[in-house]
Amino acid sequence: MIRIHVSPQPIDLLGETTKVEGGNVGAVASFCGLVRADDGVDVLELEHYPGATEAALERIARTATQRWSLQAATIVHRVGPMRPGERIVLVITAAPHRRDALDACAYLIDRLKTDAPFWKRETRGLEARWVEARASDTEAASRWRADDAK
Amino acid sequence: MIRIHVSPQPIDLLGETTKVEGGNVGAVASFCGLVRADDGVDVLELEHYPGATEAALERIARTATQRWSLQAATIVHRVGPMRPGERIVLVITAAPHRRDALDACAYLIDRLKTDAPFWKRETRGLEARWVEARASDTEAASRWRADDAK
Amino acid sequence: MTILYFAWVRERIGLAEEAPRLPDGVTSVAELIAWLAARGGGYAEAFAEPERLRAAVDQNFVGLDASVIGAREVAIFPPVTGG
Amino acid sequence: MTILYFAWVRERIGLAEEAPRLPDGVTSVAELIAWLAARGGGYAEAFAEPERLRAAVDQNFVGLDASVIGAREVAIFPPVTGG
Repeated sequence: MIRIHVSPQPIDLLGETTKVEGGNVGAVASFCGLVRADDGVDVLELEHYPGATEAALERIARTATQRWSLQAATIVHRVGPMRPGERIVLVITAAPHRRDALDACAYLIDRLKTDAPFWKRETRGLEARWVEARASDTEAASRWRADDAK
Repeated sequence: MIRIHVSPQPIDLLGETTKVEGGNVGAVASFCGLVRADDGVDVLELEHYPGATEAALERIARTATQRWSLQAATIVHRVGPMRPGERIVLVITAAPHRRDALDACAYLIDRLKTDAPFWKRETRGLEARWVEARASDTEAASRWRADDAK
Repeated sequence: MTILYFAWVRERIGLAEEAPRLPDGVTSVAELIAWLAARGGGYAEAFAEPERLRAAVDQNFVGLDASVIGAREVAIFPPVTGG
Repeated sequence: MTILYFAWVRERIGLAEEAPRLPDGVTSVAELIAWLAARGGGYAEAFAEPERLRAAVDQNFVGLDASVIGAREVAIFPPVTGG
């Protein structure tokens, strides 16, 4: 069961988690990214590519379900303006066993960082700047590709 | 910030998660183990060693905060009887960056499985049996010890 | 063909999308970018460093050498920074 | 010295804890287990396979060769299965 949701609404952590807990699920892993409050950011704005973003997230989730034994893979991403402390992204995996849930959860967030069209703009006071892509994200994602090739 | 909680009460996933989300947290990883509904279990009962269990969990969490850059490590474990679909254990890590949160989360649950005194008893119909320790759990935990030795 | 711009590419150009008539010589994303950059102003500014650009053709991520012949939608944008 | 039993060790013995007077020869966990097993009945059953037992002395996990001299609390139990 794959669920992809991109929306300007706040992320409903409990609702999304209980959605995957039914059936014979034994392990639920999740990762949530939040707007950090420590570096003077007043507003973080997320832009996306409607249609293509959802399709990219769907591809990432589908690949995870082929690679690990999963009962559910959820990717929820917020777009639009948000404040420090608010949730930007939530990925959840559910599986019979914990290793599948944990590894697939790390995979989803690593791949999302490099393979899904989202762009962040930070506003500090009157100054806005677009966040630069990080080499460490490309590295983290390529770790999984190296595994694929084995 | 370390939080250890062992109790017969149902696990409050949202409450535990929001507890760690404040401050300058950028990444929250969590793992939740549930009573699987697929193998005919009617009741799962968890026994623990009061005092020693909490101390063992505290040690595991403290080691994680020394090894990774964490802002919070939470371990909540339910004890007593529970039903299929209910949450047995919840571990949560919060960090500025995702790799620390994800790796520490996997560490906490792997170590908990072998290093904390809990015992599971499954009841199916009229028959009750104590769950046997799994070699794969010892393997998963020793993976981290091998890393420690490096 | 619709051309979409995102993030600072969109901001510098001042447009989210447009559907210009392309000259025959434009067959790849790179040629499309060069042709747009030649308009000057915000286009020249947005496309000054092609190595900082990424693209999608009909919503598939592609290299800048990919063909745009027959494409209905081409998107040009910076490296992604979501999550 | 208080001795605690957990899980199937507790069930077979039929006691969660007791504070017996130990003979002088009992200095290690293994010797304590052998002495208890010699009582027969549920003790013999619980301690039939010492390799299936784990122990803690004053709440620290130890091997069965660990000393119990001066210990206030010794716990005997099966391998743990939490989480």
